[in-house]
Amino acid sequence: MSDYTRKEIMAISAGRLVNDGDILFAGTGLSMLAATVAKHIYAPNSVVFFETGGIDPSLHELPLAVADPRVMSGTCLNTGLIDAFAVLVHRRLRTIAFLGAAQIDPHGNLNSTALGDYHRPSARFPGAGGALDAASLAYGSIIFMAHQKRRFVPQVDYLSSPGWLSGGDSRQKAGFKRGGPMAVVTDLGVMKFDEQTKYMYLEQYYPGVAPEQVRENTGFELDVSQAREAEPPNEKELTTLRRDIDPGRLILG
Amino acid sequence: MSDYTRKEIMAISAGRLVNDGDILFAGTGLSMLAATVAKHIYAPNSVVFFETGGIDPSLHELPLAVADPRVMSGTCLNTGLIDAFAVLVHRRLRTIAFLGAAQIDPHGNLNSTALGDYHRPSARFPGAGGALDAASLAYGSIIFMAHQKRRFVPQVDYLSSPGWLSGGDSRQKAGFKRGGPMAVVTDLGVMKFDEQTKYMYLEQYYPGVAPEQVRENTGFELDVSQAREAEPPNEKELTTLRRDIDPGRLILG
Amino acid sequence: MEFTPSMQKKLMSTAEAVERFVPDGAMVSLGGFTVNRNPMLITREIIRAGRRDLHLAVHSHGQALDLLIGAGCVSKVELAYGGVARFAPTGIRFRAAASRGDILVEDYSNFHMSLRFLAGSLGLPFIPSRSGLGTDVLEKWGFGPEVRGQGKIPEKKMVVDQNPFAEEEDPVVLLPALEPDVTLLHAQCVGTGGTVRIKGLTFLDVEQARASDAVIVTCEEIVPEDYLRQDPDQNTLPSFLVDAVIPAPVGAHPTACHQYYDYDPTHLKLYRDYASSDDGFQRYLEEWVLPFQTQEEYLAKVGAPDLERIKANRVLGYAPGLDRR
Amino acid sequence: MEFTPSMQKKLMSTAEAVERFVPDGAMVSLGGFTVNRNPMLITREIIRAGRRDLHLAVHSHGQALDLLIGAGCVSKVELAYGGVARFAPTGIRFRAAASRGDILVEDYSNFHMSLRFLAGSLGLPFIPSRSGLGTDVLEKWGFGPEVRGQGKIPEKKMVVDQNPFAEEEDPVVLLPALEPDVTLLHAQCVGTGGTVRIKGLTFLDVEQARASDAVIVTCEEIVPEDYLRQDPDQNTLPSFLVDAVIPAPVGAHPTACHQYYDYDPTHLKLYRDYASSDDGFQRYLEEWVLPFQTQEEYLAKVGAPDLERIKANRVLGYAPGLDRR
Repeated sequence: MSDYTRKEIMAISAGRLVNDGDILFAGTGLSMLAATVAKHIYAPNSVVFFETGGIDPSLHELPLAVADPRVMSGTCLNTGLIDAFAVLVHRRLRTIAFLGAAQIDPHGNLNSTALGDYHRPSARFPGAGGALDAASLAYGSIIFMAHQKRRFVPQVDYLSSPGWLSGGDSRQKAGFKRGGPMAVVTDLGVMKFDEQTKYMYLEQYYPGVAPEQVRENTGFELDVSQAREAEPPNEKELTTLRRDIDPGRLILG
Repeated sequence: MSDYTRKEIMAISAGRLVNDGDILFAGTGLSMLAATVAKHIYAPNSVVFFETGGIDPSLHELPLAVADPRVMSGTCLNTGLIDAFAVLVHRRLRTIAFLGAAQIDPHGNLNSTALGDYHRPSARFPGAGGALDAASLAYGSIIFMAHQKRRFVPQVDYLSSPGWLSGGDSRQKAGFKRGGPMAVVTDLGVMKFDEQTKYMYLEQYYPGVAPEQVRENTGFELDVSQAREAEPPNEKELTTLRRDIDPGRLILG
Repeated sequence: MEFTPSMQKKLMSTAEAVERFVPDGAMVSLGGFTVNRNPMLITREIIRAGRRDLHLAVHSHGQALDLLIGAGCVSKVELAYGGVARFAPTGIRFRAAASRGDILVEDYSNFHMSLRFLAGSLGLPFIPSRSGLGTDVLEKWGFGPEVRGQGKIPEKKMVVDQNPFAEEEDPVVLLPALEPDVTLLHAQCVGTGGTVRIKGLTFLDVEQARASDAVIVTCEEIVPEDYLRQDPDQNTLPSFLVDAVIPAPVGAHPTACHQYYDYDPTHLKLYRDYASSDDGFQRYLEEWVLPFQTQEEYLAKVGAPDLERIKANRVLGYAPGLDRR
Repeated sequence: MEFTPSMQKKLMSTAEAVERFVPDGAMVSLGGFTVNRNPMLITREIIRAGRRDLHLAVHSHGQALDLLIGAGCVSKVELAYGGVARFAPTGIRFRAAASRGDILVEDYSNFHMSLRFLAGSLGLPFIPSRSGLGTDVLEKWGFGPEVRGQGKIPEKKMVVDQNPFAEEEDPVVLLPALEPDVTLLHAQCVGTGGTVRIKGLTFLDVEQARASDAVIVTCEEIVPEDYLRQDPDQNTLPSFLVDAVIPAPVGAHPTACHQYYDYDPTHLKLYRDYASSDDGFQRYLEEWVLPFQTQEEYLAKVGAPDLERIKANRVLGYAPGLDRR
């Protein structure tokens, strides 16, 4: 068993959640690694695309932004935002979005807009971008978070991107036809949502992490009773990630 | 003074109504000749475009359809319908549409859909196509008609494309922000619309046509008292039309 | 040329594509425009397969529309325009079927249909416009209460409502999105990985394809995927939106395919003559549609001189000097 | 190269373009996306000209947005995202101005802004979507009653309404169209007749340009119009939608321009360091914005080694091996 970093196990844990053929809406950073590792190993027929309009780029070099010229190189199609959203929302496609945020609540609702008062925020973040749309309209989403109490909060200061809203069937009642967060992947483990209540629970903790440690770093009640230890990254996953995907450790650090 | 055909004076009369810089939404047939003659002689800065998405084609050969491959050749832009309508409706552009129809009423409303009962028509026409949109949203329109009593009717069987609706300010009240028919060009003369009532009147009759003859061929009351004889086509107009635009007499016959 | 595994799965015969994606009763959208890039090979296969009760949704359509209606495959059409330009300003069999009440016809405009396909392609349930206010297109519904609300036909043809962002009165027309079961397209080329490139005007093909549950593409040529990916700005559809790919040289004949061939005036006039009577149309089917299992057989019937005459100049994109009178 | 008369009229200095088309208080839309094709030359000119009270309408924007806000040119922003990717995940001066209340910020999503520009480009007064139902983007309005209903700011940020074509409950978000006063774009090339060609992703540039009253285009190169018309499928905007054309080699620096140059990590980090304090930002303006009358002077300051380092590989479109850490 090789050593691996938290970033590596995060990317690999998220990548394992992808089914072959899924159409992957990637942001940058870890989400790019997860999408690419999935395509290399588990989902050869999956396609990575970007909200900017780049569809299925060669990714010889890792893009650092969704508008990086590297997302326009070797693609099957260079288009624009309208076209990318047409893919994201398509009812015939299983589009999976990788999202991140500053705050998350127990139902997977995200804040990427502001802390404190919206009009005079104590901290302003970039805004909802395309994450709001992916969270609303994609087939499903996988969320990356740093596992910190101040980020896992009972209620987000600003609800930028809809998760399961207030849980139960509230998402459907709000008017959404599909979608919702499938998992939250953090530096401590993988959270999922109860099928009925849509409340978050711990599904996997990484080797070396105690379930109790996850609870302590979560700002709301988290059920850890169903959790199991995650399968550590295997050689193939690590080699693919390190040698083929991010040899310059641009994102892996 | 050369001899000329009715089709020639129709194309030239319509062409004279164009201002330099107008963006011309052309159909086929006479409207193509009118747009092209205008661009060649009166409006060098005007641009001809087609609802299919072809913008400013070279027109080395005359297209016989708006989807003729000749509308895609030498253009500044080959796009599609959405893009063409974005041009048609643009508030910054003086877009002038050339339209035709099976029936017209005194306020310039057009029928290009059906005669008789809509559900079991005595004659079915192709349908409103893009004419409805041009009549609704362009800066203005110029209509070509064969001047026959059965075509100039008090009320159209089916109102496909809006003219001045019931006259006066009814077009504005219906919700249109601009547009409306500027003139009707027929094989007998040129009709315009009263500024207040928006009712059709005869403005010009061609040399050799009597105003009374126009009235007789119109199925509703037509004021011919303000009419003057049209300026016949001049040498330059005829030469341009015959030599540069339709040398094969594909449309001129 | 080597195909990707997913492209391999998409390559199939016209018969299989029709069998799988165009069942009786399907809502079918046709790519192209009047005399250009009509999906004629698939159209002929649909007729041979004896499909019935199709619901066509098109903007301005010509040859394929007229043939499908004439052959009795169609029960409902929503359209903006049905004609083959000067060869048949109103589609001949379309006109006959509409006048006899053999088909239900619901009229829109080209902008309406464009917006409705656009809405379908973006998952918008409806889309507003000011086009058509005050016209009979709002008032007269071609589909009656007996079919409204069934399958993909909305309860209402369109709705006039107030613009909620205007202070003063500002009526707008709300148009329901279109989400066809299948769109039939003819493209210039498809890559060995399934990427589609259309040259010249794309009409509404992209929006129609994206709005559909399934897409069948016939194409002039299959080309190396690498070639298409050297300039992806020029490509039109990704492979994951395409279900079936069928190589079909001259597959739009007698309509045009930019940079490959012009429309065929001789054939369009021949069609007009045949189609002008019920018997004549039946003869057209027997001579020009029913006998051919393959595109090669059809092209043999068209004949080399005709194909040569309409061949496009590669720079101009059409056949210069073609006798089109 | 010979220019057409209408192109001749569009060719002007940055100063003249800003003077004519970007008055104080204008609603300005910026082309490009975060680190790509930001209209930086025009942005610097707007700052030099001392414009105030601008209202920016953008989707995801980075360097130009941050610079304009930092320089005090902006009073209102509607946006989906304000950041420069990993170089400044939240735009530094944007964050500072928003936190201090120096600017009004109204939040949308990228699909919202895309649809709003699309609606503006098609003359649709509004456009529906299901994106954002149940979120604070619906509930929290950044522009208060003191500015709502004024100029181009609608009375309502958005409206939730029932889909009139659904039988059951089906709420949709209605979004008002955007019709900016001016859009600023940076393109790869413009023809001598004024036709614009953008290579690589077009982002939302086309919809933004079409939705606007005026369009200013800076470009890497002017090329013969004939060249662009040999393959019009690749072109982006017709000349009649463009008001000003300014040749601007490396005009998007420090952001990227596909096939010409990459983004400049060295400069973006330098900017981040300067922008992290008010004084530092002022120094940035004094060193990198205010002194330059021409693009040539600016490029001399950037220096040949930096320009060489970011030069794009013509096939890949970016600078392979560029140190981006």
